[in-house]
Amino acid sequence: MNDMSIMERAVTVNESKISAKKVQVYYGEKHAVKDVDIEILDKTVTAFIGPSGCGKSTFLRCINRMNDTIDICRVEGQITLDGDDIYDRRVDPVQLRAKVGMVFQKPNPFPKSIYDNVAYGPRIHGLVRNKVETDEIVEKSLRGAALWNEVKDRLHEPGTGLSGGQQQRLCIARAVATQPEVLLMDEPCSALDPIATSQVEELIDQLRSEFSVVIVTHSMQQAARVSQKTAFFHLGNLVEYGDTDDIFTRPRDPRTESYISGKIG
Amino acid sequence: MNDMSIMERAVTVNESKISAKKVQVYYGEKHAVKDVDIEILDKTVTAFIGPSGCGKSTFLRCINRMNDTIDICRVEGQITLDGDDIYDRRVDPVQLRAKVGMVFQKPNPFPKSIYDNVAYGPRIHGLVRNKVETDEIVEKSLRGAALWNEVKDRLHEPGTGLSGGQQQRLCIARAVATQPEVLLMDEPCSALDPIATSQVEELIDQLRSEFSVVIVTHSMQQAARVSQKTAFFHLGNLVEYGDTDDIFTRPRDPRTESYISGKIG
Amino acid sequence: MTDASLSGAAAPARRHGSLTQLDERTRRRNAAEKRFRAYGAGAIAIAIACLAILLFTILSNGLGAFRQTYLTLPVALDAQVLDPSGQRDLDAMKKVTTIGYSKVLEAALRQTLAQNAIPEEGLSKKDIGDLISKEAPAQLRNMVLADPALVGTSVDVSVLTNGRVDGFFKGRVTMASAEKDSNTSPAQLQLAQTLKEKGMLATKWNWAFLTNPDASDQRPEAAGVGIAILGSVYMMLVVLVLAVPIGVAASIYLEEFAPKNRLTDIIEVNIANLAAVPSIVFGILGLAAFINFAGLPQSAPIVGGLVLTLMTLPTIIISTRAALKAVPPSIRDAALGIGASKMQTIFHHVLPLALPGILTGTIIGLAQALGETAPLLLIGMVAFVKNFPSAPPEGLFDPASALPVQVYNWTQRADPAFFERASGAIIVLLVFLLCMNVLAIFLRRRFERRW
Amino acid sequence: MPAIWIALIILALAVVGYVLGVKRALSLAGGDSRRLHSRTTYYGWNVALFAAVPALLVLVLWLIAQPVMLERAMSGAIPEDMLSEGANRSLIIADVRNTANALSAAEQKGLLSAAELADPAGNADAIKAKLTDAGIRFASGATPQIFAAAEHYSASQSTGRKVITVLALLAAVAGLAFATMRIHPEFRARNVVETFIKGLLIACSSIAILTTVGIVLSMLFETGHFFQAYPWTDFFFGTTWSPKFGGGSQLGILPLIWGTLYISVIALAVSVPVGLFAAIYMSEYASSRVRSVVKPAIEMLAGIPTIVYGLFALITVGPMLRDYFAQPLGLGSSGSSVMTAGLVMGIMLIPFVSSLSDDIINAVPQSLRDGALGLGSTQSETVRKVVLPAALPGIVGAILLAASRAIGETMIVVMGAGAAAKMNLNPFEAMTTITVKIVSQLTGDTDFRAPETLVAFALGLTLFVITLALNIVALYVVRKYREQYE
Amino acid sequence: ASARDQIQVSGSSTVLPYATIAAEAFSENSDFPTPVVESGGSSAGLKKFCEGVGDNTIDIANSSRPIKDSEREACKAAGVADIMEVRIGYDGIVFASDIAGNSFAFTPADWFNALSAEVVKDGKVVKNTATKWNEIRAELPDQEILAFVPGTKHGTREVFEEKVIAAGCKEAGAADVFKKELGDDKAKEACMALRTDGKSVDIDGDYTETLARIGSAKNGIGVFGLSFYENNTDKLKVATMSGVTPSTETIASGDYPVSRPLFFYVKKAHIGQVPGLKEFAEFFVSDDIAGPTGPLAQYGLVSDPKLADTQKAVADEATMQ
Ligand SMILES: Nc1ncnc2c1ncn2[C@@H]1O[C@H](COP(=O)(O)OP(=O)(O)OP(=O)(O)O)[C@@H](O)[C@H]1O
Ligand SMILES: Nc1ncnc2c1ncn2[C@@H]1O[C@H](COP(=O)(O)OP(=O)(O)OP(=O)(O)O)[C@@H](O)[C@H]1O
Ligand SMILES: [Mg+2]
Ligand SMILES: [Mg+2]
Ligand SMILES: O=P([O-])([O-])[O-]
Repeated sequence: MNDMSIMERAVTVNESKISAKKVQVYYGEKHAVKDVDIEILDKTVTAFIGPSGCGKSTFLRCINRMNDTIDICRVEGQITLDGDDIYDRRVDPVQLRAKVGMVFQKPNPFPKSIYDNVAYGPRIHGLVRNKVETDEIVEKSLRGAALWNEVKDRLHEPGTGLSGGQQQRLCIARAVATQPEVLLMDEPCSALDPIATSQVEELIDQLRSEFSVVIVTHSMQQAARVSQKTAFFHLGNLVEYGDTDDIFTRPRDPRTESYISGKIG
Repeated sequence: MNDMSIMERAVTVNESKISAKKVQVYYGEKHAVKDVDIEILDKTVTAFIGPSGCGKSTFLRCINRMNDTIDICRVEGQITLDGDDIYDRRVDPVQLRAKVGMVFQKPNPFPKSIYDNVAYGPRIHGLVRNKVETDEIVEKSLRGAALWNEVKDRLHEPGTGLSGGQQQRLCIARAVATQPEVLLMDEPCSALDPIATSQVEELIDQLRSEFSVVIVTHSMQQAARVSQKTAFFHLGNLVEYGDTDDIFTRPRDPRTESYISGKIG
Repeated sequence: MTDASLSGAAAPARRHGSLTQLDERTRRRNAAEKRFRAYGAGAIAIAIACLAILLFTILSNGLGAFRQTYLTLPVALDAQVLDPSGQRDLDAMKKVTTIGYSKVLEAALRQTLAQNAIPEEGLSKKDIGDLISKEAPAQLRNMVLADPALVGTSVDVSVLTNGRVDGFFKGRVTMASAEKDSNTSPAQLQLAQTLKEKGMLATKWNWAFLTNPDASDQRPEAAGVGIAILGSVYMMLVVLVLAVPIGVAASIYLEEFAPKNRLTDIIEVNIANLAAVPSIVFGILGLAAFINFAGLPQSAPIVGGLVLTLMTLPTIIISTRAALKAVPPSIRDAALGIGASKMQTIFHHVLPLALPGILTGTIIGLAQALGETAPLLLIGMVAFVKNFPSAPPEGLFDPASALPVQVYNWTQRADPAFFERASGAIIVLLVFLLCMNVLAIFLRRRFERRW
Repeated sequence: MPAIWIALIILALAVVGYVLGVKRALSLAGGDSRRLHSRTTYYGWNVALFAAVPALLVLVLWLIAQPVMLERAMSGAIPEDMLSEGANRSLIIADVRNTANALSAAEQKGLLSAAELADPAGNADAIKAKLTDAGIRFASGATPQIFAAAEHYSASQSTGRKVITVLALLAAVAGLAFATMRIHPEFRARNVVETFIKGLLIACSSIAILTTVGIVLSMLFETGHFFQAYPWTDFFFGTTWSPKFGGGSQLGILPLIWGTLYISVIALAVSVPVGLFAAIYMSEYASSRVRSVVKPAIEMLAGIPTIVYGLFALITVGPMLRDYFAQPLGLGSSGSSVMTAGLVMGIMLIPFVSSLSDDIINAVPQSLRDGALGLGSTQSETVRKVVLPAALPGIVGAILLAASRAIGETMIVVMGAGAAAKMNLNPFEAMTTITVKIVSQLTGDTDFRAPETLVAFALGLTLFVITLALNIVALYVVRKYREQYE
Repeated sequence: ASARDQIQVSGSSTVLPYATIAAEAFSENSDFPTPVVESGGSSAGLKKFCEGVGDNTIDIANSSRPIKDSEREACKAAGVADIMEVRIGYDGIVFASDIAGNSFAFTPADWFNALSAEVVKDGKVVKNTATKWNEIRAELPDQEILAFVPGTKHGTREVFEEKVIAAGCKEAGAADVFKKELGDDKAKEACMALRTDGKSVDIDGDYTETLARIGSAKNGIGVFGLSFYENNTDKLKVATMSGVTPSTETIASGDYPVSRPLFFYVKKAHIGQVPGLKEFAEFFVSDDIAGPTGPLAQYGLVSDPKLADTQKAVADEATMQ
């Protein structure tokens, strides 16, 4: 079943999209991310794996400066996007986030209709000029997130009235609709059934042809299926980063090895 | 790897703990759960599986009447716990919920310290008489939920400052601490890494010796590992219910078959 | 791997009873629950009961103000008295004062009595004239000056009766009280009763209460809340236009943008403290800042509105900030995460969710502003004003009164008839408040949701 | 051109600017709005703001400065001998202004002949007569000099108008051109607009600061006068409050502080539990129908004028407490008491606590309630242990607001608690508050230069400091116990 | 701002009703708009009056007491040099109780003995402990002492203290004892200090409040203005003072001792600038209005026997020296 992804995880070396140097993150006293150096490639799916609480979400949120919203959070080090330091004073975090979209770990739909949830991003970014275009982008995004069939009759009901997995897919649709250059997804399939999961994975694979995708996942199989690069975090450290193939077959670090060998889920 | 659970899914037929008859649930117009008949056995782990949005959470919430809190939600039919109709006018939902505990799909820690989160249930139910007992139960529950090591130094920091997976385990610990007779767990491992998942599964297995556990999961492997009974839901219907072994090896309904054969995750 | 089994818990074991039989502890907790709920219901009952008592008193005292007793009689406009020069020259006719007109009215009433064969027993000429309100001569004079051709003819006019007579028909004045009352006598009331039986005197709906300006202490029957309503409307317009946007804007800045530092803390404490400043102090400020410094006119709704704006701002800011704070961060994250700017996040998502709280603050703030007298005392709005202000915006600079001022003034007046007027004005004020609330309540219900 | 017209033209220019901005941005992006940094409306707003704001500022500045400048100009036109009495200067100027207004009104009505218009000063008497006939009212003191000055005034006024018209419109056009030229696809129009809005927000917040400064300033000066006439030690530590007309007053603040605290505490003891329980009931138990009726009904309590409460206290509650509590308990026979005022004020304050708290409680996420209920809590446990702590900061804010009102209330205290300043523990005794004394000393009959009147300012300032201290404590407490959800 | 065309009046709440009656009649019988009459107390009115001259200051201040020297100085400093003082008449101060209760015939000494903090008993200064009126003087009814007196903000309080309590102090012979015991300065104070044990209740509100208090405490005796009493004769029973029943006549003749003059002050600089100012002042003190049969007297103002002098002074625009 993993053949496809293994096949595609081919030789082409894409250029670096995001590069992090000596990134440290503190929550007050707590040192949550330690000294992380990483190059995230363009047109590539990168998976972040590691035990719960190891700093995956935290690091992910650094990449589009969502950590700015947490008062006690402090980021050090350098992260560049296409060579520009994103923590530079002149950088507009809003523009950054438009380029680097995010799906959060806990689904957080707006208390608006399903339609408005998805249409919001395109509207504020001026990606649509009229109702027809909006309808189109909403449908496309919801289809991409494998939600269209379930909600097409209730587009104008509140997004908060959806089931857990539906909300998760709605958030994916919402993020995809803004057409970011980099998409950060924090456990996007945690509440999805296998079929929905495979549809989302397919979406991720499609996105890869144009964008760069970073996905946090606890499912090693999923990481193996969708990603070309994998980063393994442990206790705030980036322990190992490399081709997904290598990580899962020839881990260099004993911690990586013990983590993936204890693999069950 | 599944040997243990397969072995234990033995012959003993436990008595029925919860029995549902012709349960219908509506959200306003929407018919979310249709005509569900099910017997949930004592000292048994029952898994609910099915595609996202099929009504698993909704049915689960019926069992401890959490649906009462949703204005537009209407429940018909009969559900009994130990022979008592839980929708009887004389039944006190509070006592019901003390017996039938719940872990929600979206982790919802209280904005209190980690310690107080766990101690909350035992305190209101009078399961503890003093600080020592509370400390004990808090530690035990957190250990059971495989969170103790990560939080033992920060018990008095807010539970909302934990990572997604940590919050999920905190909610498990919180539910376990109240020592319910039936524990309903809505995707308790969705945000957990494999190791934490296996620890929680172990916990579930232990609980089974005394209580009845219902777990909603998207991972067919997990269902196979931890449950003795499995119910497959589809579009609001309970399609098939039976021994986990049978469901996964000899599904009777074509829908079940196609769902589990499309299994990926 | 989990190191302890839960089954052997050291804690007291759980009783596994039937669902319908409550165990001791649950029963206790349920009793506590019932008590708690009863406290809540009781609290609401107390609040509603207080409201009911207050409303009942206000209504029973004040409804009378909306009805008034009028006397209709033919008046011969004697040319000799009203236009001695005979030229129908306005300037000459203006020389005849209301005193002259009151004599004409007195004569007309006596004549009417004579025609209807009603005896004047025991009543002096003055006593009879006193049945008619002191407002009537002015009314007649204006009528004549507007149309000098009337002089010499006889016209039917409907005039207000004296406040005591009016009170007699509303039950405020009785024969027994009139006995001791130096301003009326049982004989006068008896005469009024006779006139009523003859159909010349009637108590009817009184629009004038809503449209007339205030009247002096001798004419409770003519006093109305017209200018007070206008003044209050003008002031509320100013408050609404200034306090709500400024208050919400300030809250947004402080809650969402301001760096969390000492300065912000100072501002926060400062605003909370402003709420505790007695309203009269805002009057001191208004006098100093708006009248003496900025040179705005005395007694003007614009100044009143500005002072009330400053006074209401803390209320609106405090409640708006609380409402903004209550919006869960995940909503903000969601919007920021798809590249919405902070401004967009706030205006598109946070503000609509905070709206119910903002509206509550606005309602309470406006209610407070609408009923406030003390600060107006110092900027000259607690005043006797008889000329209507013009339409806004110029009218904002004309002298005007306000509803609470009218209430305050009237409760201080000696004639008990003003007490009824004061209660009537309170009714108007409450209706005013209710109208303002209706919109807010409607909006609040639209935007209220849980997440 | 009147200012309002100029303003309208500027606004029209802003609208034009908006359209231009949008058009230009689109054309530079080749018609594809997606190539722009911001949404097209932001480019429009950007131009509109640049066109309108500076021009309107110029206009407003002129409106403020013009009278001053005109006054200066007029001073030259008014003969020195008329101005010798400096005090009357402003009156003469007002007179000139009135005359000028009357003249222009007359001119518009075509009342005046050409000769009269050419030389109003020479024809002062004739013009006066005509104006009076036409019913145009102006002060009777107008002399030929005044007419001359009025003419000068009109002239400079119209010159000033012309200048400002040109200036303001120039500013608008310049702003428009500048902003339009600045547009290019990478131009961060949204940031510009948002910076502007942020500036506006900051300006709004600073009003609160300005108010405080204004309050302190407007009281500081007179407080200074007071302390020159009355020793501060007696004021702050005196235990007797008895102002006298003929001097020799004792103006100790302590009994007033005591009364203020006593009454406020009783009022809060009534309003906080009732309000809080009402809020809890409304948001947690009542159906939405009940809530939608009860909530606005309770809010009516905040809108009833305090005088009604005062009368209620005076006529109903006071005698009742006296007859059924104070006298049977041997606690005196005063018709007015701290208890009366506190109770009645408590009723008035219920909605402050209940409505604001209700909104805050309602905003606590349902998932928290679910969490607690799912563990088998009763609803009341959920409320007490989970919901209320999460809503604490907002609730404390509501209580503070109620306390603030209690401290600032006059009418209820005057009628309910009386006017006598006493320090007594008995809640059935008459006492009074600082605010009441501020009002009565300010509106009383004592000489306005005497310490008996000036003490009002000192009282106000002291109260300000006291409440400030209380608020700082409250902020600290809230910070300490706050539970942030999510 | 456009020029204002109405007269602005501010000041005493005691003068307010008279001023509004005059203002209303003034506009009814002239082409001038009705003057705006504010109330905020004599002191506040005078303070505004002395703020300066000009369009945004008031023209007339009503006062229930003569302007003080210190206030005139402040006025002068602000440029308000020429002030016309106009006395419109007298305000009688009466004592009245519930209509259904006992009748009272007081002397100032009764009031002193009933309300003073310290009284003289057998030549010694002792704390006042009287509880019933008949303990003060046997002829008075057997009724609890409870008096509602104007609070210290009211000018009426000053009149009450001086013309009733201080006079009573002298009349009762206590003044001499105080002088002997305490010295001149303290004696005056001791004469006027009221007891604070709840027998004497300060009223900071107005007469309606006093009336309401009598309504809820039937044995209370209140201090009222004559006009207020005359409008409420069906609820109140007036007490005599030294045998004289208060009325406009007895007060005008000086037989009834407790009264005070009422004034208004006109800013001379505004005459000729504010339309109708002088006309209003003249109208206010005209015989038709302020005379013994005019509406002001009807309402309870004690007409000034020397009204003609006042009228002349106003016509001449005579200012205070
Ligand atoms: N509060 C609600 N209001 C309206 N519809 C709801 C609500 N909650 C759930 N639904 C709908 O009811 C159906 C069943 O929802 P439910 O949450 O039970 O699904 P689920 O099986 O738990 O799915 P998932 O695996 O995604 O959590 C879905 O179609 C969902 O959209
Ligand atoms: N807001 C916060 N305040 C304080 N500590 C935090 C906060 N958020 C996260 N942490 C801590 O930082 C560490 C890293 O958290 P993070 O959310 O990045 O973990 P994660 O790798 O995403 O875990 P999971 O798989 O469970 O989501 C954890 O120990 C967590 O407790
Ligand atoms: Mg995470
Ligand atoms: Mg679910
Ligand atoms: O208001 P007064 O100054 O007359 O008490």
